[in-house]
Amino acid sequence: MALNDETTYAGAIRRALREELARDAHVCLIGEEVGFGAGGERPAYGLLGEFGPDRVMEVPASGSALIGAATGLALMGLRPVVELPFAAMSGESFSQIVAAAQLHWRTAGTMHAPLVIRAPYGTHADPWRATSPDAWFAGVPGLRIVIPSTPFDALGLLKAAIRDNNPVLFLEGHYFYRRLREVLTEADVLVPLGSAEIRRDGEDVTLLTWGAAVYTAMEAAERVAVAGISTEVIDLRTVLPYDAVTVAESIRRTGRVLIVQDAPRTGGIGAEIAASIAEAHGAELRVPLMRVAAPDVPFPAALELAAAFAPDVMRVSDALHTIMEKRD
Amino acid sequence: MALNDETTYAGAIRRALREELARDAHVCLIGEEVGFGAGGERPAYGLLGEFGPDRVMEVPASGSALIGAATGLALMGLRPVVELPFAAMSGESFSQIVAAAQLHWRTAGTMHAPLVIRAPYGTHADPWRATSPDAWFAGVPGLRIVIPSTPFDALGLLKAAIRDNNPVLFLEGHYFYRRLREVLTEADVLVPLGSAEIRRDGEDVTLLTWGAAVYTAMEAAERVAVAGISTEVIDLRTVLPYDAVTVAESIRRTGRVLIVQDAPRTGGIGAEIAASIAEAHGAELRVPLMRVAAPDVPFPAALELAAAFAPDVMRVSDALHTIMEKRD
Amino acid sequence: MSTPPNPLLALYQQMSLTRALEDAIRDLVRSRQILGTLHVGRGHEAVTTGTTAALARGDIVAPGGRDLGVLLARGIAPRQILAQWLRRAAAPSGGRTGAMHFGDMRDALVIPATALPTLAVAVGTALATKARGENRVTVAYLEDTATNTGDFHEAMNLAATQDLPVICVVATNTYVGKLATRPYRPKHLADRAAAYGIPGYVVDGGDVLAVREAMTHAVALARAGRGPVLLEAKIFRVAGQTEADSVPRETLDEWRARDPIERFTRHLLALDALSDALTYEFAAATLATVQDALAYAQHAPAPDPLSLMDHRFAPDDALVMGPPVEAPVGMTGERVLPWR
Amino acid sequence: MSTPPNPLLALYQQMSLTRALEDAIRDLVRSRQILGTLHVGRGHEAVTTGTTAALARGDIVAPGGRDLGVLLARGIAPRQILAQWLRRAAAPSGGRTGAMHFGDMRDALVIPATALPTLAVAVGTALATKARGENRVTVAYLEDTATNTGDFHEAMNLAATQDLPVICVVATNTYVGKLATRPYRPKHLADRAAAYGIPGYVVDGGDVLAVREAMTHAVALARAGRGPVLLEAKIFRVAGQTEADSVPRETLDEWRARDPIERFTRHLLALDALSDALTYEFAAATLATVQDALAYAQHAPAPDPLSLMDHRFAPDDALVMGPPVEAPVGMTGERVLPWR
Ligand SMILES: Cc1ncc(C[n+]2csc(CCOP(=O)(O)OP(=O)(O)O)c2C)c(N)n1
Ligand SMILES: Cc1ncc(C[n+]2csc(CCOP(=O)(O)OP(=O)(O)O)c2C)c(N)n1
Ligand SMILES: [Mg+2]
Ligand SMILES: [Mg+2]
Repeated sequence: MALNDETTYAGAIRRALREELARDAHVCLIGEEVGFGAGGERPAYGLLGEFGPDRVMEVPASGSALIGAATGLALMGLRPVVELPFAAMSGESFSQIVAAAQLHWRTAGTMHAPLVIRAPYGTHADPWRATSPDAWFAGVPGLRIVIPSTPFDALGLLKAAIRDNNPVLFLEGHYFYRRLREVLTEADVLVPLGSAEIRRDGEDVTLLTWGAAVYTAMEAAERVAVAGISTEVIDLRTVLPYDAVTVAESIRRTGRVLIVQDAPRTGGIGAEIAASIAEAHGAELRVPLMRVAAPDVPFPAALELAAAFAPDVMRVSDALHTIMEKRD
Repeated sequence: MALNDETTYAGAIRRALREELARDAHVCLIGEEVGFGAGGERPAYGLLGEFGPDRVMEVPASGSALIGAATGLALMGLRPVVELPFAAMSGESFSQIVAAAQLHWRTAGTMHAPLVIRAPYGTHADPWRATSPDAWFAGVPGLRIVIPSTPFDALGLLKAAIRDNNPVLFLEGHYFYRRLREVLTEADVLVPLGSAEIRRDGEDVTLLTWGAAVYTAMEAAERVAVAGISTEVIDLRTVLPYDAVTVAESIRRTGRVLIVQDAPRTGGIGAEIAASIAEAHGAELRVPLMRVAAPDVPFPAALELAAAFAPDVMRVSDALHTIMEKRD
Repeated sequence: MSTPPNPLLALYQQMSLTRALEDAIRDLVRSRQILGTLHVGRGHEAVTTGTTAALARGDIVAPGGRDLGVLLARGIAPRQILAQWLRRAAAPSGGRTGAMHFGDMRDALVIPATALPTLAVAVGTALATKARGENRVTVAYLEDTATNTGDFHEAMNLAATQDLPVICVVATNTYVGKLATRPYRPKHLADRAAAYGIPGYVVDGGDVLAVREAMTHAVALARAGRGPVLLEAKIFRVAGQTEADSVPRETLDEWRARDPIERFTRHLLALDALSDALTYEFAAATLATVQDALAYAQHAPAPDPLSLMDHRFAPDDALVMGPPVEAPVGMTGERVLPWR
Repeated sequence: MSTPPNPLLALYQQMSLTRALEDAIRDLVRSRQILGTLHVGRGHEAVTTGTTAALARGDIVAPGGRDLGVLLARGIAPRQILAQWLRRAAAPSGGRTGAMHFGDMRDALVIPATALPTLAVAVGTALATKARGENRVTVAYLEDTATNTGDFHEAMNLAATQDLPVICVVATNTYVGKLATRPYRPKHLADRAAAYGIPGYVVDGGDVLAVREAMTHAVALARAGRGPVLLEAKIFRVAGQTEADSVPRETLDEWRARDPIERFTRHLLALDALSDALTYEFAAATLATVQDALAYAQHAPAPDPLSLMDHRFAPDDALVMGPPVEAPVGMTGERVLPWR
């Protein structure tokens, strides 16, 4: 799959798809470029040849009908994995996604829509294509949102998402596809939806993050460690509904919270996390929680601007210092 | 316009449209039922006859093209007011709304999209139609969201929205149309976007709310006043970006915050408000802030279920009691 | 001269029951027992009855808000339908949705309607049947203006490129909401078939036998793997769009002459297939069915407010959905209405 | 025998410049000076040149990602275009967007492209011109698969019902991404016109004169108030979709024979309108233009990171947008390229 027995992020997604297609005859793939259209670097590459067109369905570009059709597949007992060419296209199918998310509740539990919407986000092509739609869907009841930050998590979370009976928006960092590599066990890997992972233990601050920002956060944590600040970095992985138990346990120890998100600040996933922490743990916080986020603008094309968009190691470590300097 | 010199909420919207159409030749109306299709109870009723088809454009049902076309009208120097048949249709035009919201930034300030998207929400017809899309758009940079709760505000905010140079999502409570009445001044009324209104002064708790929940909140505030709790009720009116100055001033006095929203809790407008308050005023809060919201399900059709959806006076007054009982 | 019971009478009964049940719903709306509006299907009965008569038991339908007759033809019980309209606990949606926003994917094979057009979902069920090698067709029912939406276009294109067995039935009733206008420029909506390289037919939607014949042809094409068909039924809505609309007397007279039930009644009388006695007998049976459903639904308990938060997420052990996987029996044509 | 400078030569020059400028962009992508992909327009030159040649100065265009030639024809300077591709501070978008995602609504009347099809926006500008009684037409350029999107359908229907002066130019290049497949079933995409009751034409998009003629006819219809026109130009993309795609040698040979510039060159040579000397002269001028633009854009400063947060909201005193309100001069046909 990858050089040196290491699996790339894209390879891990491919492995998850392959294993689930092989395991369960109900699983199928549908998308615009999941068959002949998938280049070698794309997660779906090769699966059409392995599983045939009745399992891997390459269909014309049309985002809204794609989600509608996947809902129809689900109503017939299948478990479709939809691939959007890029995540911002979820805007074109917004209503169909909301409808799928409402299905189980609307039918008083008699129907459900076990579909996974795989959506790569973030390229340096255009503000539009680079957009991650997590904020758009933060207020859609019935939907789960998953953003894996490692090949292992991509593998285990995608398999879990496929087995889950609810619609899952599965956001893939496009720049991870070939850049992240990891040696993976051959065993059946499942990472439960809604479980966070503590990437780094710490006692002073709880840093909550996900996706690409995990790497920025880890580096910042190392940097401030030199100054004696012990940061616990929690990768939420499933951002909605998130793992409130792991978060609560950490906050109880640290009493300080920093939320780091790569997306614009206002109305993002971090807003809901901050709000629920303020309610549930406000009395335990020694200092006000903080968010470090991108500004409220689209993702810019020029590298010089892009470098100023997502929080960098400097901004995160500054925030960690600030949070420690605040009086209890 | 209305009986006894009182103007209904729908009438106030109609007056705003009429006054702005008359004031500025660039203002135009576009929508599916803004002309012959508008019944007498609808805000646009009669305007086609007054201003003619070049100003009041009735076009076929198609939400996405409608917003795209409005953007085109704006690019030509017009100031379109778009009417969606019901607010959930904004989901079908999600991408076009995001594109309009990005326009000014994307073009480095050389273009802008001064469009108002009027969208009635909330009927007891179906979960879909009743949905208010405020949560969906909370994370869309460049967009303003306005939810007026009185005829006066509907008049003044709509006029201000039409004069604003940015896209504004203007959410109208459908059940307000004929039910709210108010005697309005004949003067030119403008309510600035981004300005909150203190509906009731108080010293103990700052209650932040908007839309229909304002009435629930006011009743609850009166009820707990008997028990000696003095509640300041702030109607945000523009929910994004909201009036952080008025809110800050109130919190500084009360040290307690309750956010009341009629929409589902997770990822709603209240999440961003709570998050930014937790960051900016965490140290001033005597007790953790609280949100009272609808559960994370769609709006239900049966009246018995609907009664359990939005927070009622009991839930809000209970929350006010709880927040006062918490130890400082 | 008397004949053995004519099979056409089943069509007559179904159209009559559709009308009678909708009238009952209308009365509930008028008396404010049902809140919200009724999107009137008066005048659509030949379309719902004629098209479903050409289907087999394993076929799938996606009715819209006006297609009460489709629900009845698929065996959904009038009791269920009225409980749904009245938003009772025992309704298929437990009161969470109203009107005809419910379905049944195990037996009746009715895709649940939302306020969105369900054509794209219907294309998905057809994709599933094709992938599994089943010989089912899926029929989606649309109102005319729904063909103006982006979803219609994307779904039809998807169905066409994959040669899916989807029949899209468009009931063109000359009205859009309150207005007798056409929000589209081609003469026929069936002309839109050209955009997908598929056959498009126009049929007189007031003539139940013509509808059945056209639909039988469309179903044959779809079953033969020839891809989707667009079938436009030209009709005449014989009431306001919603009960809120008032209609002038002259219009009512014009409507009457075009009423599909009256037309079919005249046809059956001319054939001697129907007699006055039979008419009364059928009317009595229809009335009994409607009254039974009314009594049931009106006395059914309202949903428990505490149930609002149930079913937020589907559990891990949710049943596998969808119909049994076997290919359907190729049975077509008239059949006993299962709810009787 | 020598003739006075043939007006056809302006078309030749424009096609050549379009190709040369795109080649320069391609080289910048290859050398990683531009990140991201180039959606190759090689083979589209006769479409962009032929259609814009039929427009008047006040007409509005909405080009897509491959329509470099449209930008040039509207007078957008090569310097601006390369600065935009290189995401410089001086680019029309100040580096916020890349590729051809920019426009100019005061002079060149180019609707800014996004990743979304801009047809609906173009319908809006046409609506504005109609409401103001201006005699402008709006032209939207689409790639073939864009006609599969819901937005295409909704926008065309809206334009058709309002008789708007919109011409939708679809360049069908037989390719979808890497695949030589057709993701639609009708023989011609022009057949989709039937869905809107409007005229649809097919033209050989490799023949710049045929394109100009067809477009002149379409523009005349639109200006006469007859509503929208769908014009499909059949072409052959003579490169991979993006620079990432590799192409076999035989395919390259086939492409060459269909190359619209080589075809037009042969035509001009046969007419004696072009000579070797003239060819060299033009090539030198083109090269100079491209090199000037390259030198300008490569040395232009990058955007200031601090500018990222500018223009989040439009100020109250933002200028009224749009072109001057007067009706456009009815000038059509060849004109001096304004950037020269
Ligand atoms: C996209 C969209 N726009 C508007 C509505 C609101 N709406 C509900 S019914 C209706 C009229 C539908 O017209 P038609 O399909 O012709 O039904 P008829 O009036 O003939 O009964 C409209 C506009 C809707 N449901 N969806
Ligand atoms: C709705 C949508 N789906 C997918 C894409 C990604 N995409 C970009 S270009 C392209 C191919 C477009 O095909 P076509 O229009 O034929 O262009 P060509 O390959 O011929 O150059 C695709 C699929 C997109 N931009 N929008
Ligand atoms: Mg109609
Ligand atoms: Mg192509």
